[in-house]
Amino acid sequence: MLTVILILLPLLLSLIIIAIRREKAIRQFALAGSLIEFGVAVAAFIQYKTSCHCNLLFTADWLSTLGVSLKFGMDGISLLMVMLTTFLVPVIILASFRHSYHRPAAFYSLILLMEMALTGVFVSFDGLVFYIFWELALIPAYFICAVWGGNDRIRITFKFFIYTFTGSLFMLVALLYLYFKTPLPHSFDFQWLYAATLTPVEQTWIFGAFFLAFAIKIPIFPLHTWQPDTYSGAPAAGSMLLAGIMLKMGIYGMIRWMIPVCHEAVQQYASVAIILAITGIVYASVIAIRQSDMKRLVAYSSIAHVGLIAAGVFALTPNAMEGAVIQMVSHGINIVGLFIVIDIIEQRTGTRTIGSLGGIAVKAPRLAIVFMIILLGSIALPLTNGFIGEFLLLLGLFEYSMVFAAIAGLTIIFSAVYMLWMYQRTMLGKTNETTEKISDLSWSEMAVFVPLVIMIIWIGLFPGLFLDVALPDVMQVLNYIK
Amino acid sequence: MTEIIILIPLLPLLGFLILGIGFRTIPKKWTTLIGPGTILLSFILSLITFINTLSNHQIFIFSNQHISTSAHQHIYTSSHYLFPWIHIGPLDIPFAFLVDPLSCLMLLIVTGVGFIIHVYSVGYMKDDPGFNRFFAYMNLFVFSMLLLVLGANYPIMFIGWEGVGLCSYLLIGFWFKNQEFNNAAKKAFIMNRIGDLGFLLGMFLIFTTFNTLSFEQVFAQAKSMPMGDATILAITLLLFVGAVGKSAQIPLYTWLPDAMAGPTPVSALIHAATMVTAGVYMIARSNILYVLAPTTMAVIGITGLATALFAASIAIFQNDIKKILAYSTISQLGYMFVGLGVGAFTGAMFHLTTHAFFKALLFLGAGSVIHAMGGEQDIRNMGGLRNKLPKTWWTFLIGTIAIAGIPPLSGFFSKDEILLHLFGHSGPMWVIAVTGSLMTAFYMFRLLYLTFFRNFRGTDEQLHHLHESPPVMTTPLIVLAMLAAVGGLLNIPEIFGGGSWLSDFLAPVFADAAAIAVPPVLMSPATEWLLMGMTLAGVGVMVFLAWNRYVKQQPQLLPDSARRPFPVKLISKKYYIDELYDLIISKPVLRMSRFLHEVVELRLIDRMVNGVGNMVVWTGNTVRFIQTGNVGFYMFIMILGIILILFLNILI
Amino acid sequence: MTTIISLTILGVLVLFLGIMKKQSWLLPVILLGLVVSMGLTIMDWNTFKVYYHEMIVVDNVSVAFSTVLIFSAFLIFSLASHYYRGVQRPLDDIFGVMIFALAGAVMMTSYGNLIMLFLGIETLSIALYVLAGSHKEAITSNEATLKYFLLGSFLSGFLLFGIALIYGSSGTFDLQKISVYVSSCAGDYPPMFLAGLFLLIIGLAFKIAIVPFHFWAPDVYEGTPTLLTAFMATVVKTASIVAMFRFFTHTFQGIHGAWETTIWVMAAFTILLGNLTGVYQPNLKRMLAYSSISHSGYMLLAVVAFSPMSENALLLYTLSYSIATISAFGILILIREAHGNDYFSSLNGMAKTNPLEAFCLTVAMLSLAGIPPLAGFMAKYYLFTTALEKGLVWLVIVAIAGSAISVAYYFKPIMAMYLKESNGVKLEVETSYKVHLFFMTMLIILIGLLPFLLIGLL
Amino acid sequence: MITLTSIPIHYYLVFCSVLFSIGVVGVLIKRNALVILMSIELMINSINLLLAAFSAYNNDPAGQIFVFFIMVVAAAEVAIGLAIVVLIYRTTHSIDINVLNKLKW
Repeated sequence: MLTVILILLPLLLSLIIIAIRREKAIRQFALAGSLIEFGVAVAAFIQYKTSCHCNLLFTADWLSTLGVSLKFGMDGISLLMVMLTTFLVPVIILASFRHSYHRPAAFYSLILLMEMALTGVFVSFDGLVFYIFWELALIPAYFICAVWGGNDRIRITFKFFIYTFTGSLFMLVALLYLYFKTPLPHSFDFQWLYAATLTPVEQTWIFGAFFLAFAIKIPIFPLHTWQPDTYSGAPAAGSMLLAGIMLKMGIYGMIRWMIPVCHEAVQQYASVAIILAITGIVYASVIAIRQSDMKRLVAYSSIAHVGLIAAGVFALTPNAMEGAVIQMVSHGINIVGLFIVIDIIEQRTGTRTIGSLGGIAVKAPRLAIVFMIILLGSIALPLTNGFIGEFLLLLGLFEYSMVFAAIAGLTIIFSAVYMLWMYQRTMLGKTNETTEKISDLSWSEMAVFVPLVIMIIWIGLFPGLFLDVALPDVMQVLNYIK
Repeated sequence: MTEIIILIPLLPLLGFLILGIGFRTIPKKWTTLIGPGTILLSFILSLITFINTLSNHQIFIFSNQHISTSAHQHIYTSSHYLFPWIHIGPLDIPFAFLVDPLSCLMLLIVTGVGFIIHVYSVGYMKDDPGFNRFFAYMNLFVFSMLLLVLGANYPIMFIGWEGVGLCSYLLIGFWFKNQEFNNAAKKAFIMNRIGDLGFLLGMFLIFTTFNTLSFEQVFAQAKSMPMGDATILAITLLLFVGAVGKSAQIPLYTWLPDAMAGPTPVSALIHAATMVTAGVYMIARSNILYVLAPTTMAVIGITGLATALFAASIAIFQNDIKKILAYSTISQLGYMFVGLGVGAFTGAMFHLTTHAFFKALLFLGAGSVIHAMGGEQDIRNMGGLRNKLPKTWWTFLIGTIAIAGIPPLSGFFSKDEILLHLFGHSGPMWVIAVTGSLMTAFYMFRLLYLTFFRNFRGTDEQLHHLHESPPVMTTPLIVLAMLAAVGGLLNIPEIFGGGSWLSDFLAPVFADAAAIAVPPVLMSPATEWLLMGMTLAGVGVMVFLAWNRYVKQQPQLLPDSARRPFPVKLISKKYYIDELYDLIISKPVLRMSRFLHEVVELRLIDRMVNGVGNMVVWTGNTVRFIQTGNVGFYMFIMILGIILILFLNILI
Repeated sequence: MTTIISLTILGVLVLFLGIMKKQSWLLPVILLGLVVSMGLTIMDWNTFKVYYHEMIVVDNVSVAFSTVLIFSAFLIFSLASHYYRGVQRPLDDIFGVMIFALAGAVMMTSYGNLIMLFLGIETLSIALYVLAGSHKEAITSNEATLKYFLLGSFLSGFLLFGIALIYGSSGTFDLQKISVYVSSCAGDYPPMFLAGLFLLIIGLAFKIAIVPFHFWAPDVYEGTPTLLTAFMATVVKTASIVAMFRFFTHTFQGIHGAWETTIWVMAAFTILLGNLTGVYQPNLKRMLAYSSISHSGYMLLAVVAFSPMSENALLLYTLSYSIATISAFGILILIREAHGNDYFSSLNGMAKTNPLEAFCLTVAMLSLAGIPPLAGFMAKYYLFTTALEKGLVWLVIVAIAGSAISVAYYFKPIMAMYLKESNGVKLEVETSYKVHLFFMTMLIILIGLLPFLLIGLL
Repeated sequence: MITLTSIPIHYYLVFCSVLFSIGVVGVLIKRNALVILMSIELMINSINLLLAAFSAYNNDPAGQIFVFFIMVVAAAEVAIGLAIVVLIYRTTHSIDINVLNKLKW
């Protein structure tokens, strides 16, 4: 039942919130609501048992004639994703308080609607329901970015929408095709989909379609060109939702079914996918070095980071897969943190052009410290969350191929190069007229960062909790490979 | 015992947390207490650990003549398991500490020298607005270094490994308003990261080979591997890349001179005594692996030798007091690697120890000079400080003698041990090494003479300002000077009638390696004496030459812009290596970045993506003109359609 | 049969009301009448009946689609009071003709004999010729009716010729008997019969607006008074596709292979052309016209797939398509009224001035684009499933490519409404109209969430 | 006695097809709305004839009955058609079908 509450609660909240008029009340309501949602997720976490594969299962008939049922549940991977989602949404909402968006009711309502769709994606145990939530998430994302976005937002978000929508249509075709290959009676239930019998050729095609859909979402080189524009054009909350949670849908999808369903094709084409992902790592890292817009730099860094995750997924080793799962969580936390920092800087100085900033650390040491910690997380310093993920990913990739791991490992160097460059140019040095008046973090802003920082260090120091939760299910997925 | 071990790194961490969180509110007085205080406590606990190990060690020595049997390992090695860190099936990385003679030695150096430098810093950083921040970073550094030293497996060592890199970054860029310093900090971090990637890959290869990352298990399994195994070769080479980055060896050394941008205590602690020696420690720790890979050993030896000579040659023509010391550090690290390369693990560790003493001393002395000179670092503007800064002068002299390798101070013994091993290994290499050590003597005495002899060459203002440093700074100097003087006693070789205490102490750590490796060439005492004598004579000549050139005659000090003969210019410009790296790495990467972004990204990929969209729009725009609005045309097309359908379906 | 009779009576009643000059009674009576006739239709559910020597066959398919037709008409008539607000001239003729057209449409869903099919089509068409030109003063309306009439009567000539040829070879107009004839041919059909078959298909394809017989649609849609365009785009299309489907179900199951390829190609071209051409349209009405062409293509998928499932798929599809289209036309009426044109720029900033209307149009567009979880997605999804079950992978891929393209134009009004600066014009909408729009929007969402209420029906 | 059926059915078929085609061609090449209307009538009448012939050959009255239906419908259609032509003439003062092409693209 908890899973259903997890889906319905944000929906309900988003509907109620439209009726509220006062901006302050809207914010408080949204925050309180999302915190309750997080509470529910925590309750689910507590109830969760790793040994059992029937966690929090909820089943109801929906389109029984079409083999579609409302089947919700959680395994370790989805549990972590739900935790991530419900954890980040309050943070994002809180971080949005500093802005006074026009039409706040619609804004917060859309965020909650998106939370519902994202949660839905992660808890669906039925292929078609998964797809529906997958697409549903796109609509609020589009509107958040398009309505509250920056310059040139119409063109950018439209491209984003068309690109990702087209990608997911590929998934729909593959899904439908797959449906008819499931054992009788046909069903979209994951277990049935896993059991579908496919010829090698069919596997290849379905793999291709899934890969396209997921790769666009993630995004993997060379399907990434919507991403930097979208991240930099979107409002802060939009970038956070997209980069923090939404792109995880792609990786989650890969783990959740692309691998079990077309395991032979996955094995066959894994090296191709890894090469693409790794190319993306190097490519995006190199590009990031010269970006002058902070958000755009982070956007490219994100391409590199998720490229590593994708490469890890295709390495098909337990270590890499565990790394991918934990890195999804870490990346979500880190990039949201980075975007909040950038947002604060942009709001206070009116710019996020690296060249015109500098010396912020003099005026805002707390901001500088927080920024540094998040940055360390994202460049994978040991004892931060990023390290656990990257260590496992690279180790797993190494088990697959030493050369790939060595090239992918360049991210360790590159991320230091561009991140420190950004830090140096914005936070360090002397102040100038843009940054002279910048004020330090207020306590309420600290409240946004404290949970993020705690998570960065917690995962870095005690990843066991998260790793153990996901492990049985990761092994389950990998069992299909053998 | 475990509690004590845990407390050793935990105390500095605690210090860091307190100072880090309250960096704006905690008064300086408290900081003075917390910063060095936690390190002192750690040092005391380290001493206890050391004594404990030592007593176990005695049992070990008495109870066992055959040091290669592993049955007694538990006596001198104690593992301390804290909590599981990463555990996925076979991949089990606990947070665990390993205490054995090697880590004991390092513990003492890190906490001991660390404490002394902390005390010194109280005076040195007294007026700095970032006082609390400084001590927070320093404590964090000690914490990281202790993790590095104590880690019972490679990943924990790696935590410390990267942690010290971070602290180095933070401390080099401590005065972050200066972008030059920040650049230096960034450079240090990135170069370290290049090495770290090697370390990381080495770890991965260890894991895929041995299925474990814990030192004990890896080494236990490695023992049975064949000599010259290719995997081991790869592992050791990769780990060595890490060491090269951290210990500033060719080709990744250029960050260390730049790192002198940090406050002088930082240079002393991080960039001389502890962090940069981490590479040496790591290789010594993995000795068994290295012994099995003779090729790597050769590579290490050659790299070390090249670095030693190369850096020493650069140091001769430098004029910045700290830069000279920095190149000297690189050069001395080179010697340590030479030692490792020829299997003189104890020698390397011995030199590491003595180097920690005298180089920390030299840096702190330099700091004292800089302090007195009001921030001036160019030795061309110094001179005659002997009388103004007597304590500094005396301690600096001791340091210089120690590093130059003049008996009976510590440097002589440690360097000599390495040189002897080297001679046993290869004559020509010995000659090169000795050449380097002669250069060392020359540039160190040049530094000494220029700084403390003849007349003061600085401004009048500086002259008025000159004063001896407060006791809080000079006391550490004196303590270190004493250590530098007597440090050699740790491992007096037999021909001097010494007991080679350090060798014995460390012997269990290197026991397995010693069992496998080619036994060292036994030299007659006569040869040893001869070699020593030759070296010493050379050093003496160098000291005299420097005296002749910089004290006896009026020293000719050319400004940077002066014209010089090409070889001199080449060396004084540090062989243009920075420029070369800039040319072959930084610039191409930046150009590549621009190319990828502007050409590949925007013109190629994005244009292709947009092209698909534009194609659709274009097609739509073209196709819609079929809709002419003309009924006759519509009819015509429909008839065509009908005919086509009928034709295709019925007639064919 | 009761449906046709009741609708005819209703039409006559409307004309009488006109004679009695009770203009204000018209709409209430019509709406009530439609409800009654819908009720009568539904009462025939699960009672298989034939009338007049199988001229009319009332089975569940006909009942279901008749209900869809009447329901669509009901929704359209609900928009009428606003649309004809302030019009002085009597409206009984227009409404009456519309109802007769509806009767013709119902006939097309329940014919058992080609004569009835012809009569249904002609009843519908002749009524529509009148309706298309009902805005006599507007030159665009004149042009629309001329084009529609010329092309329509021209193509019905072919339809007739087809019927004649079928009659010539099989000797009967009765669907059942033709079916017997088909099976007696055992796969070897005389060319005359095949020619007749294809001419019949072409005649119907014209009504549905399938490439290459779609040319009339954009022009006529644009010129016809908006309310009646909605009628054309929904009722006429539904009736015609059902007629085609019925024709195939009852008669030509045996010769599936003979026409499959042709329709396959036509469907593919319709989807692609409709969507591609839609991309560049500057105004909403014409865009909807092209959208309706592309939807014809999707509906044709059900015919190509031709399985027991496709009836259900078609039902869901026509219903969701009709509601979304009528909803969009409902907004279109408002926009044309306020701005005098329907360029996308007229929609600018509507989200601020008229949030509810903007929301309704958005939902309609998203549903038409087939974005979950709205009705349009469910319908498309079901349709694709049906097609895939038959192994029509490539056609489905074409259809999905079309969907991707269609987003490009369905998002134009959305972008205009939400992202562009307002032009300051606020649409004046009475509450009842708003309620009606909202009702349709809710229906779209509800069908999306509860499609299982519909898909098991047939 | 020469009955309807004494002429082979092919003759009717070919004749009607030709007639139909003449109608189609007339529709295609003429621009005058009235002439087009007449051409369409020609098409329909050819079909009527064909139906009548088939009816006779099949001995089935349905065909001939259908002819009556068609005639009624055609009459209605022509009535509407003429009205439309009048309407067009009123606005454009022409009955050329290609004059009206405001709606396009």
